[in-house]
Amino acid sequence: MNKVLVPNRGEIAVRVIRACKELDIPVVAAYSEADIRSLHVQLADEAVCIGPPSPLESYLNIDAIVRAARETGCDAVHPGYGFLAENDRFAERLEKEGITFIGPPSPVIRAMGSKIQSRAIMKKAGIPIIPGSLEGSDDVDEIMKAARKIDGPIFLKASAGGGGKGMRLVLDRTNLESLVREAVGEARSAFGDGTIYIEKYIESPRHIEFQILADSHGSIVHLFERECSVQRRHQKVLEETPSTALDDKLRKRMGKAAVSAARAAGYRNAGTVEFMFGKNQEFYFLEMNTRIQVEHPITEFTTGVDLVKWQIRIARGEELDFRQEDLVQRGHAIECRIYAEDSAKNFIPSCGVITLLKEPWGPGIRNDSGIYEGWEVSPYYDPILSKLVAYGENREAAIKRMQLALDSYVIHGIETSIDLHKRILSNDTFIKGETYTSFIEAHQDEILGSPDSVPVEAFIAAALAEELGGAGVTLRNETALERPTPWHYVGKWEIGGGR
Amino acid sequence: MNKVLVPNRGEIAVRVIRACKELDIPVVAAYSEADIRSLHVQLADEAVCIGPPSPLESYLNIDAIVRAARETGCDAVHPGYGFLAENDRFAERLEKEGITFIGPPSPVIRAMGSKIQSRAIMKKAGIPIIPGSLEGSDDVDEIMKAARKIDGPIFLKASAGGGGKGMRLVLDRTNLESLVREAVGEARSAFGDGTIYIEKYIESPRHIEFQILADSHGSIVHLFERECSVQRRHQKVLEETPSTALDDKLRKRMGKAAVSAARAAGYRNAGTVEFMFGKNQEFYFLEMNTRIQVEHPITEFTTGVDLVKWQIRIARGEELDFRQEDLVQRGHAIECRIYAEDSAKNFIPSCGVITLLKEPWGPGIRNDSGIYEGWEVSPYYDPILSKLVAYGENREAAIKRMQLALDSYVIHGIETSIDLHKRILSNDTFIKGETYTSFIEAHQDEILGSPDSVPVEAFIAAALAEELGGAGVTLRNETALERPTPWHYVGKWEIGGGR
Amino acid sequence: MELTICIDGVEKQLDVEKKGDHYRFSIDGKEYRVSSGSLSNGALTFFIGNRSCVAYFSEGSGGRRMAMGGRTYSIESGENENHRGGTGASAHADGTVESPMPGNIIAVNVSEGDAVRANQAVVVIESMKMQNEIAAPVDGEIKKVNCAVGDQVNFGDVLVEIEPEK
Amino acid sequence: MELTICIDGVEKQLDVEKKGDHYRFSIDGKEYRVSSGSLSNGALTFFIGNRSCVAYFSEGSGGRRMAMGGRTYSIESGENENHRGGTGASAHADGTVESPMPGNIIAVNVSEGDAVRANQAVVVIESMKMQNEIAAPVDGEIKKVNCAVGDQVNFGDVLVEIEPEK
Repeated sequence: MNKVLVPNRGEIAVRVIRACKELDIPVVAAYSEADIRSLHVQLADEAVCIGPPSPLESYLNIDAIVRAARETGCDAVHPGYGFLAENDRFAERLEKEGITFIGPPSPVIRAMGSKIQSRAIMKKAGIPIIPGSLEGSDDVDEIMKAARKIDGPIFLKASAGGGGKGMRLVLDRTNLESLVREAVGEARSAFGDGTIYIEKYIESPRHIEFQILADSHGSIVHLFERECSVQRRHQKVLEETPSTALDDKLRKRMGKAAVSAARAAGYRNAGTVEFMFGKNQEFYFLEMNTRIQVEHPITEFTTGVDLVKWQIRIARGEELDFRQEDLVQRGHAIECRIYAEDSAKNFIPSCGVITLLKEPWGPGIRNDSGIYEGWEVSPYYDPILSKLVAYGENREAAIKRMQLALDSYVIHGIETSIDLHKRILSNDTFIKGETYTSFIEAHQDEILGSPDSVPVEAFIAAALAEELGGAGVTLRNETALERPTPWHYVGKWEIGGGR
Repeated sequence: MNKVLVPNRGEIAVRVIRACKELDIPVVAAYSEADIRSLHVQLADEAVCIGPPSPLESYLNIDAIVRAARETGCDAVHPGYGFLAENDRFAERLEKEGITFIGPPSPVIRAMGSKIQSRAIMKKAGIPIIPGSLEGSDDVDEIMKAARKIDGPIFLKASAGGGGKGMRLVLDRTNLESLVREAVGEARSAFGDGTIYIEKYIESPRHIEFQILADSHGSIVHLFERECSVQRRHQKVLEETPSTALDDKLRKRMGKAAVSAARAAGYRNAGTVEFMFGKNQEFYFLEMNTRIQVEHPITEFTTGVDLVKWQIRIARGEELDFRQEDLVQRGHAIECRIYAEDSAKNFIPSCGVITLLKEPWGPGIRNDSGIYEGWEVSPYYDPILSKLVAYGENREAAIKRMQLALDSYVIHGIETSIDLHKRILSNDTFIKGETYTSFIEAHQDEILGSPDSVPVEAFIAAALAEELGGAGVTLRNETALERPTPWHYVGKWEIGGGR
Repeated sequence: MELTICIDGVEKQLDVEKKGDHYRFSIDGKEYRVSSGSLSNGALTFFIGNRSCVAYFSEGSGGRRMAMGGRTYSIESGENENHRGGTGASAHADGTVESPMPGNIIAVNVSEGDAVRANQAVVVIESMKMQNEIAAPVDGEIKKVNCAVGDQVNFGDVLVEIEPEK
Repeated sequence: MELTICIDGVEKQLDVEKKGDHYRFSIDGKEYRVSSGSLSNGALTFFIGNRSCVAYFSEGSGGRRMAMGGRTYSIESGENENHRGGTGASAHADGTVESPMPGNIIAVNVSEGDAVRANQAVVVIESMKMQNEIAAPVDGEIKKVNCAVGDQVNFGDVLVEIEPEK
C-alpha cells in the first residue's frame, strides 16, 4: 500500500488520516469545495478537490473519487463511515480499477446491505433473528398473511430504507390492513419500492453491538460489545462499553454469535454486528455494519486495540497478531457525539462560524474532533462536530470524568448537544444503567426541559465585562475570525480556491 | 475526607485537582502570589494565597500551608511531587494537626529519605543493593579505608544531597585521596554536611523503577516498571514503559523485589522503587520515592489504573480492589517532559509570556499541562510546562504517535525542549531501545546540534504573511495577551490580588 | 454604582462598590467580595471570595455569548429593550416565519389563503442531512409564501407570512 | 515582484508573480504554485500545489515567530539589517554580558580589573531552580561588574562589561 485516498470529511477523515500517518503511509484528502479550510485537509499530506459542496457532486461522486485516486497515485481508499462507506458499487468499482478498498469485499457489502438477504444468511448460520417474514412483499394480502403467523405486537418495516419511513408499530390488529396499506404507500413514495417485511416487536429493547475484526487469513475475533441504546431521531447520541445489561456469560454467548455471523457473511476487515436485546435477555441479529463505526473509540479505550490502523493493516494483507483469548475488556468508556444542533428545539441543525472553542483534555479524555476556532460549520453535511470519549476504571468514574469534560467544553457561534449530554449523564435512570432505545423520549422533560436558573457568578462576570470593561473590553468577535479576513489579499486568493 | 488542600502548582496540581473533583471531594489550591492566574488556581473549587513567589515563603512554608488548611476547612493535604512532598517534618506536622497527609507515614518518609538508612533496610530485607559503604563518613581516612574494600571503579556520593554535588567518579585510584577531599568539601559547603559514602560504579547503567501501591490493609502490588534512563543534568527527560531491557522473567523478579522493598519499608500509598540496572542484567536498589512520580501517566496508560485517585482512596482507608495477578501491562507508553528551556544552549531556563499555544491531541495522546495561552512562565519554579504522553499498541506505534504529537505542539514566547524530544525520538540508538543514563551526553552532537535547513515552505509562508499581508496581517501579539491587559480597570483590580 | 444585567432574558440589579483593592457586589440582598479581575485574550478571570472564576466572551451573528462554569449564556446589553429569550428563535408572534437555518426547501405545505393552526408544519427544510419541519407560530391565515421546493434559504430568510387570527 | 525573506538568519530571494487565481513563486530556480491563501485568527492557510499548509504567527519580546510543520522559526523583516541568529543570545562581541534570563545572582566570580578568557564563567544565576553559568564572550579585562550576589536580575540586564583584548 503506497498511498491512501480519504474521500470523507470531518472527524472521521481526521481519524483516518492520523492512522495513515502513524503507519507511515502518505495520505490524500479528497475534499469538496466547501471543505477547503477543513481540518482534515490541513492534516493530509496532499489534498485534492473532488467537486462542489453538494455530496452528490463530491463525496458521493464515484467517478470523481476514482479520478482523484488516479491523479494522486493512490492505490487504496479508506471510505470512513457514511457517504460511500457501505456502497457495494463503489467497492466493486475500486476492485475493478485495481485500487484497494479498505473494507470488506463488495459482495459482502451487498449481502449485508439487504435486510432480507442478511437475515437469511444469519438464519441459516443459526444466529437468532427477530421472528418475522424473511421475504418482504408489496402486496397487502401477502403481508397480512405473513403478519398472522406471528403472535403479539409487530413492526412493519420497509425493505429498501430506514429513518422511520414506511415503518408502523402494530400493537392492536383491528386496523392492521389500513396500517399495511399506509406503510406500502409510504415506502413506495420514499424509496420507489413498496416492499414491506414484518418483525416481532421487542419490548423495551436495547441496541447492543459487537465489534469484529477479520483478517484475510481466516482469523476472526470480536472486541466485545458497545451499548448504543441512547438515541434521538433514530441516531445514536451516546454509547458506552461494557453494557450494563450483559454479564460475562451472556457476553461470551453474544460474542460467539457475532463471530459466527461474521464468518457466515464471509467477512473481512472491521465490522459490527448489531443486536436487538430484549427485556428477558433474548438477543436477535439486527444488521451488520460493514465499516468503521462512529463509536469505535470506546472499544479502542477498553481493549487497547487500534481499530482504524487494523483496518489498513488487514487491507494490506497482515495477519491479526492476537487471538480471542488475548483480548480483555478493561475499565469503562463512554462516547458523547457532539452535534451542531439545538437539542432543546427539536434537534434542529445549527451552522455558522465557530467564534470560540475550548476543547476538553486531561487523563482518560479523548476528543476526536473535526473543527477549529474560526472554521465555519456548513449546512451541507452531517452535524457531527466531534466525539468526546471518557475512560475510567469503572462506569461511575467514566461518567464523572465525562461530566467534568463536558463542563469544560466551550463552543460559541453555533448551538450544540453538549447540554443534552450533561443532562443525560446526570439522569438517575441513566446512572442506574437502564438505557433502552426509548430513553430520550421517555425522559424528555428532564433532558430537554428549560435550563436551571442563571447563577449569580454569571451576573458578576457579565457585569465586569460589560460595564466595568466598557470600550476597553477585548471581546473575541466574529469579524476577526471571519473569512475573508481583514487581510487585503484574501479575497483574491480565494478565487478558484476550491478547484 | 471532606476537603483536600493542594499546596503545589503547575501540571501536577492540575492533575491532583482533577482527581479530587472526579472523586467528588472539594479541593483547595494553596498558591503563591506568582500563581494567582495559574491554571490550577482556576480549576480548584477554592484558592487561597500562602505567600510571596519565593518557594521558601509559600510552597515550602509549612506554617502558612497548615494555616491555609485550617482556614479553608481542609482535613487532608495532597503534596504532589517536589516542594514538601518528601519532607518528613511536613508529614509529621500534619499528622499532629490531625490532617491526613496523602502519602506514606512520616517515619517511612524519613527512613527512605536517608540513603544510608534506606540501604540498610533493603539489605536486611534481602534486596540487592549497590556494593559500597553503607555508613558514610566525613573523615577522609575512613572513606579511603572503605574505598579499598570495593574492587574496580567507584562513585563518591554525598549522603545529604543530590544533583551531582559532592559526587565524584573514581576510575583510577592514583588520585583517590584528593578526590575524596574535594567531595567532602563540596558536600559540606552545599549541604552543611560533608558525609560521603561509596558506591560501586555500574557500567552503562539504566534507570529502571517500579511503581508500588500499598493500602492500609496489608495489600501491596507493583504496577510494573518505567524506564527512565534518558536524562539531562541528572533530571529525567523522557520515560517509557515497558523497558526494552526486561523480559517477563526479569520483570517478575524485579517486581517481586520492589514489593518486598515496600513491605520492608512499612510502606503505604503510592511509591516508586528505583533500581540501577547493569549491563549484565544485574539490578540494585537505588532509592525509594515516597510520592507520586512525574512520570506516573505512562503506568496509568498501560495498566488502566488511576494512580492519583488511588493515592486519595488509600489515604481515606479504602482497600485495593485488585490483586497482583489482575494487573496486566498492555501496549507501550512514552512521556516527554516539556521544559521551558533552551535545550540547545546548555538547557538554560526560559521564561516569559506564552504568546501562542497549540497543544497536541488525538487518539492515544494525553497532555498533562499546567499552562495556557497568555499565561506567563515565571522564573521562580521548576521549568516543567507539561508532560506529553503517547500510547500505542507497541513501542514503534507509541514512538510514531509521539513524533506526530510533538510536530503539532506549538509554544511561542519561550524556548522549550520540544525539539530535543523530536531528535531523541528519531535517534537510531533510541529507536533500538539502547537507552543508558549517558544517552544524551553520548549523542549530544546529533541531539543538540544545529537544526536542519529552513524548508522552502517556510519562506513562502513568511512571504505571504510579511509582504503580501502588509499592514492588514493580523498577527497575534504580546500586547493583546499581556497582563495588565487593555482593560482599563485591570491595574486597580490587580492591587492586593495575591493576598 | 447600580447596574442592570440581562442574561438569557433574566434581568438582575447589581450594586457595585469599590473598596480599596476589591469590589463589593450586592445582588438580591447578598454581598460578594470580588477581586483580582483580569481580562486577556477574550478570557476574564476574577475571584469571588476564595473562588477563582473564568469566563470567556465571544460575539457573533447570534449576539454576545459568555461561557462560564460549563454553560453558555446570551448576554444582552442593558440598553436593549428587546430581550432575546434564547437562540435560534425563528418565528415571531406577528406571524412572520423565518428560516432558523440555512438549507434546502424540500416541502411547502401551505398556499396563500390557507388557514393554519399554531404548531402546524408549514415548510420542511433539509439541512445537515436532516429534515426539519418549520411550524406556524400562531393560528391564522397564510398571507404570503416566499419560498418554493428546491430553494436554498439562509438563516433569517422570511419563508411564510401569516396574518394572525384576532 | 522580488522579495527578500530572512528566517533564522538565512536570507532567500523570492520571485512572486500573480497568475489569475493563484501565485507563482520562484525560489532557487524552482517554481511553486501557491493558491487559496487565507489568514484568520493568527493562522495562515494556503496550498503549495496539492498540499495544504498551515502557519501560525506570533509576536513577542523575542521578536516575530512562525510555527509551521512542527518547527518554530524566527522571522526577520526585510528592512532589518541586524539579523538575529536565534534566541536567548546573551553576550555581544563587544564584551557586554547580558542576563539571558530573569533570576537570582548566586555567584560573581570576577572583579573589576580581572583578566578573563572567553567561555570562562563570570556569573552564576539561579532561575527555575537551576544554576546557570554565564560565560565571558571574549578574552579581555573586566571593566565593570553591575551585579552582586543576591541581586534579582531580569532578561537583558547588563551583568558585566568586558574590555576585549585587541
